[in-house]
Amino acid sequence: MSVDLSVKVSAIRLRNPVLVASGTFGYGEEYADHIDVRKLGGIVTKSISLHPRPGNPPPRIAETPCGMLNAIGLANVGVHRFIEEKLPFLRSLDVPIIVNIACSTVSEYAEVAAILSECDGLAGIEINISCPNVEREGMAFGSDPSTAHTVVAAVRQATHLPVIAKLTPNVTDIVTIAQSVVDAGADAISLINTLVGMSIDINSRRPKLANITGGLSGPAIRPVALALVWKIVRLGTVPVIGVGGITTTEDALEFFIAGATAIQIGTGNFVDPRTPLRIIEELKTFLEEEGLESISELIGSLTIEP
Amino acid sequence: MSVDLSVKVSAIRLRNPVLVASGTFGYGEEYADHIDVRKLGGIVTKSISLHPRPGNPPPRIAETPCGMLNAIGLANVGVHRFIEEKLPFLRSLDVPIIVNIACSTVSEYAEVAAILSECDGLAGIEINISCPNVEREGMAFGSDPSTAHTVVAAVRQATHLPVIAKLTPNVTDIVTIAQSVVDAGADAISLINTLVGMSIDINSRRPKLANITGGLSGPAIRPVALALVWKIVRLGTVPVIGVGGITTTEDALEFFIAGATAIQIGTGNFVDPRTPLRIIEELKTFLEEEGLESISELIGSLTIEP
Amino acid sequence: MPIHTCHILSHERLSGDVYRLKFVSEPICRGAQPGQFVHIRADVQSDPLLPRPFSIHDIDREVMGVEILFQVVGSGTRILSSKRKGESIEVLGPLGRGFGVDHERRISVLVAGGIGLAPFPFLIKRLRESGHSVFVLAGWKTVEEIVGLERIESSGASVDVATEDGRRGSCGTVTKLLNTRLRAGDFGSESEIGLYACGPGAMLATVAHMARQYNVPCQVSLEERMACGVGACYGCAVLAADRENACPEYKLVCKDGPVFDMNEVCLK
Amino acid sequence: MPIHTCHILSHERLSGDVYRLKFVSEPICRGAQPGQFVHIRADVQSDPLLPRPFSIHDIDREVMGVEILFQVVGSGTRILSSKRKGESIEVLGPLGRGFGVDHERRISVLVAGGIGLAPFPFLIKRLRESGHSVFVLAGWKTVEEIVGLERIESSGASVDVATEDGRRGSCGTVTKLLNTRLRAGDFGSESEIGLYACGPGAMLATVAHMARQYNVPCQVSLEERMACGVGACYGCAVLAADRENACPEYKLVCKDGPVFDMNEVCLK
Ligand SMILES: Cc1cc2nc3c(=O)[nH]c(=O)nc-3n(C[C@H](O)[C@H](O)[C@H](O)COP(=O)(O)OP(=O)(O)OC[C@H]3O[C@@H](n4cnc5c(N)ncnc54)[C@H](O)[C@@H]3O)c2cc1C
Ligand SMILES: Cc1cc2nc3c(=O)[nH]c(=O)nc-3n(C[C@H](O)[C@H](O)[C@H](O)COP(=O)(O)OP(=O)(O)OC[C@H]3O[C@@H](n4cnc5c(N)ncnc54)[C@H](O)[C@@H]3O)c2cc1C
Ligand SMILES: Cc1cc2nc3c(=O)[nH]c(=O)nc-3n(C[C@H](O)[C@H](O)[C@H](O)COP(=O)(O)O)c2cc1C
Ligand SMILES: Cc1cc2nc3c(=O)[nH]c(=O)nc-3n(C[C@H](O)[C@H](O)[C@H](O)COP(=O)(O)O)c2cc1C
Ligand code: FES
Ligand code: FES
Repeated sequence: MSVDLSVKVSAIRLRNPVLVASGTFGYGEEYADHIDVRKLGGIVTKSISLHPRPGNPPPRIAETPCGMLNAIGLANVGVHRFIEEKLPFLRSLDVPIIVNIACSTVSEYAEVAAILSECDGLAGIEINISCPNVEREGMAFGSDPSTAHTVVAAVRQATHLPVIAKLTPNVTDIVTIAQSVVDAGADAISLINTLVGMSIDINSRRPKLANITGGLSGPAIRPVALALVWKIVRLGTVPVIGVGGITTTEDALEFFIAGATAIQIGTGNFVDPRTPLRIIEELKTFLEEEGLESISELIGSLTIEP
Repeated sequence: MSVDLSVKVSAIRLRNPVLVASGTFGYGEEYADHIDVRKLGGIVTKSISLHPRPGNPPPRIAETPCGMLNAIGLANVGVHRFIEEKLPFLRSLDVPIIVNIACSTVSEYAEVAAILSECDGLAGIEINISCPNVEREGMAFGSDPSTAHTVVAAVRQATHLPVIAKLTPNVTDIVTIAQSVVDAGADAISLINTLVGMSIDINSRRPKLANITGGLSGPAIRPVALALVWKIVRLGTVPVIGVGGITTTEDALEFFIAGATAIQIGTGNFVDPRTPLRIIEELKTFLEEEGLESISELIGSLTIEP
Repeated sequence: MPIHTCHILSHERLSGDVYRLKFVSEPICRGAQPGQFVHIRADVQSDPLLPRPFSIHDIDREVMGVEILFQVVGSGTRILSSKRKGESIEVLGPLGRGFGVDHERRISVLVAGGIGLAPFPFLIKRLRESGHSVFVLAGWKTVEEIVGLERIESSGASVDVATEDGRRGSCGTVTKLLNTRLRAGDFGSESEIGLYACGPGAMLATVAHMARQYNVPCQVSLEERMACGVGACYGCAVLAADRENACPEYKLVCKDGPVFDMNEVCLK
Repeated sequence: MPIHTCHILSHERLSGDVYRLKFVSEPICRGAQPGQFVHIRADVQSDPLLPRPFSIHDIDREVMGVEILFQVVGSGTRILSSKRKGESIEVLGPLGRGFGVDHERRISVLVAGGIGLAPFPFLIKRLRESGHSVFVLAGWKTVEEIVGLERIESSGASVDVATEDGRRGSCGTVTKLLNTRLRAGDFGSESEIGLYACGPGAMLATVAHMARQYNVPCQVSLEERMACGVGACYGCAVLAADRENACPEYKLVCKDGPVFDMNEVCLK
């Protein structure tokens, strides 16, 4: 008998717990020539907003030690073109599709969620609450428990789909934020989004990103992601999806052992597009070798007493 | 004529702007057999508390991608043994000595500062406000503007020495914290202390650190440090000392260009104890090649318009 | 094409910091178009983390070999330069949109600035197969930097060199040389000419400017920092043409390019 | 001693995952004591970031060579294993406190578990120079893992092997072998014996237990994760003896050790 990799993230059933992270896998089609995307546990789309967004001027990316900075600026086709142009392909894959949404006002979040609710074949909505709130001096929605609550509650009201709140690590107290999004009706929490970072070209004495600062991702941030995932898992409220710096099966195992129900691969796709599929295969081998029948036996198996 | 590397961090005059960071250079003597410590711009001591502290159980360190986690637990000899056993050697070096202090109550901070003020030959006090506040559920002093203000004000009152407030990056809004420590009388700000991180041994399914979480340092965190330094520099209040992931001269230059008046090398000492001295030498070469006469011409020379 | 592990057939240093590396890849050999690129990780190390993009320099069907010509500029290219024959690299590709062979214009003029010469041997082969006459204008700052020219010279293209130090070929930039040649009508009738350019951004902008002046079409190969290489991350954006004052619109170098018609993008 | 760049004189794979590497360092050759260690960075790469500690295996004054014997267990040792003769490594050392040669006890019994054999060739030399008779008991799990024994055998020490699979020497652990030999009085008078042990923590605890039983002194070489290697970071702490129930006190493996008297530290 083969091992069971399936998990349930609230109402979302996944054949395996390895998803690809928002913004790193486009709309699924971009990698379709390169790997068998049908084998993924799920696809989280690039953040979608109400209207199309061109994104930031280049340069948009810079490499840093064991990581990268990006300031894409949430470039996306907007929810209407997404549904017309991108969703049919995604739906054809028979893989759970989670649409990530990112907006600049609360009502836009609700509107996009409502529009998506009309579509067939979506597994859930992931709310990127790390975006700047234009109504509050550009402060990220996710950096304050009450604005985070407002956004999640508005989306929750607008849709019957499972709602995942994606948290930003750039906060003093992630526990309060997590509690407030759960209170607002989030079915699951994913974390972490990128850390704020910066890099300077010493020859031109200019920032390496046109946007000056950007989001740090990749293996460099994995310890930060793991610490926050573990903190939220311990609340024992909703399932947690771990994201941040996962490029190998060992990395993925750290998150499962810490208690993540599923994981997302972001920058790891750029490093090697085979990363998620390789992790899926190697997870099976690991479980077999450990004599475990299902991934759920591994999830949360961290021993912390000496 | 040779280039001028000297800087003034508030009232602290440094022959060169390259210091070694607290907790990574012991009490100076440990590296004295390995490099010429007299050439350093300054030495920041291991955090000193009122009473000796044994520190945390091992394992205390773990390596992560381009970084490391530590949970030393502020092991130190206490202020009295520091003055008797460690200070004489440090004083003999003719290098600016900055004593870093870390306590668990506000009154302890003030007491340690007062005791140190009685000593000759100190250049300043750096306040590690990342420590858990035992009077407030172990929340770090530095994660809240008002407790940060209280600690810095107490130290400010207790000493005539220049006071540097060392900020933690694990906060939502570092600007408010910076403003409050400046209001409380800090003469300069150093940042960043470590990020909270975690790592798990997948074979034993235990945290790699006995303390479960630890502080992430090294090149991995450099983009985060640089972004925060730049943010605080732009406030234009007090001089800023940049710390975080600096291991090469290029790294150091990023911080100077962003506006840091001085830098500290932490984990870079472990990677190669020659790091700070090499950076001092190479800074001279760089300035010469750029046709600059002093480091101050470089500091804050970032161009941000397109 | 999935990313695959490729065996290194040969690796030579051609000059101070320029190397030519040949690896085996049947799928790339069969599927590649001139102007496309490959995304290479020299190792499975995690610093540097991301693959690095390189134009396909040439292909050798006999041994299913793919060549790149590259210059060491940072840690990724330094590590790549240390790889030896017999070792392997991780390669994703062929990627992007290559040069289109303009069958209406059978006089092809290729303009290269420095390492911008990299994609031309493969392109020349294809152009010659299609019966084009091919002129290559290649420019370098100093004579010492000249590299990779024999391959071009032996390809049946006629080659003209410009150096800014004037120690070989015409003195000055390659765009100055192009201007001279176009003005003199050295290549033949303007209505027959198609321009193909690869090199630094400023050079491409100048070439495009001349192309407009002489009313000849021009394809340019662009570079931008890349992460995914496949159009998924939106990292490698360049401003679309005529968008500077309107709401900006971007093209992706990895997917919409790296080769663009000069009128598609904003060059500067 | 400052960190210095050292040329690799030789590098051989002795078995599946164990290598012996020899590099030139006059200062280490002249200054080192048996049981001290060197802190090595295989490269100037930043992943892995930190140097890795290795016991000094042997020194060769004729060529000013220093040897380490190491097992590949992770990325640091893997990268070290890929270094070739003629390349160089960065070395900080000699570091720490080595074995003390006990001149009152001239029968030295060295107990090694697996790769714990590493520091013994150098120690045997020193003990033999001081006129000691040296017995080495070395244990491995399986016969396939046995490595580095010829060096010991040719050093003038008498060698006894234990394997847990029983396919060479006595069957069982090396501590069982030690117990048998001590009980039989094979080494000579207990008042003449000094024990020196290096290997896994559990083995060291058992050896120390026996040493107490037979009332012989025992030095143990410990391992702990290290950052600085010089006592500056407080990273490599081990619990001091008899402190388990009192306020804990720690020793630093890099500065107070790696060799400790069994009574200084808490072994388990
Ligand atoms: C489509 C495409 C095709 C290319 N073809 C070739 C080729 O055939 N031969 C060749 O030598 N180089 C080519 N390049 C450039 C090559 O990818 C970069 O030189 C390489 O990525 C640098 O990596 P590094 O780690 O050595 O340098 P880094 O340390 O990353 O950077 C060093 C310097 O190089 C510049 N740089 C780095 N990456 C890029 C990039 N993607 N685009 C532009 N500038 C960059 C940076 O501004 C920096 O100043 C191509 C780039 C692209 C986008
Ligand atoms: C004083 C001292 C002397 C040593 N002498 C030798 C020697 O002569 N030969 C030899 O082969 N090894 C020796 N070691 C152990 C050696 O330092 C580690 O095997 C090495 O650092 C592992 O690095 P890595 O990157 O390959 O493994 P990593 O990927 O860092 O770790 C792989 C595994 O090895 C274990 N490990 C890593 N570092 C240490 C360490 N410092 N102490 C204990 N366990 C560790 C970890 O628990 C982990 O499970 C010594 C260690 C110390 C402290
Ligand atoms: C190029 C890039 C674009 C991203 N875009 C988005 C996005 O649109 N929405 C979002 O929620 N997260 C976005 N992210 C964040 C990732 O989904 C992920 O949370 C983060 O990168 C950490 O994971 P990683 O280290 O595996 O990349 C982006 C990350 C990268 C690198
Ligand atoms: C092992 C270790 C111990 C540290 N101890 C202290 C300390 O006692 N007090 C303090 O303020 N910072 C301490 N730090 C933080 C450093 O001073 C520095 O702020 C941080 O490591 C970031 O710089 P780096 O990346 O250059 O190491 C310690 C860091 C490390 C790695
Ligand atoms: S590199 Fe990712 S979109 Fe072009
Ligand atoms: S390794 Fe730093 S104190 Fe021992």
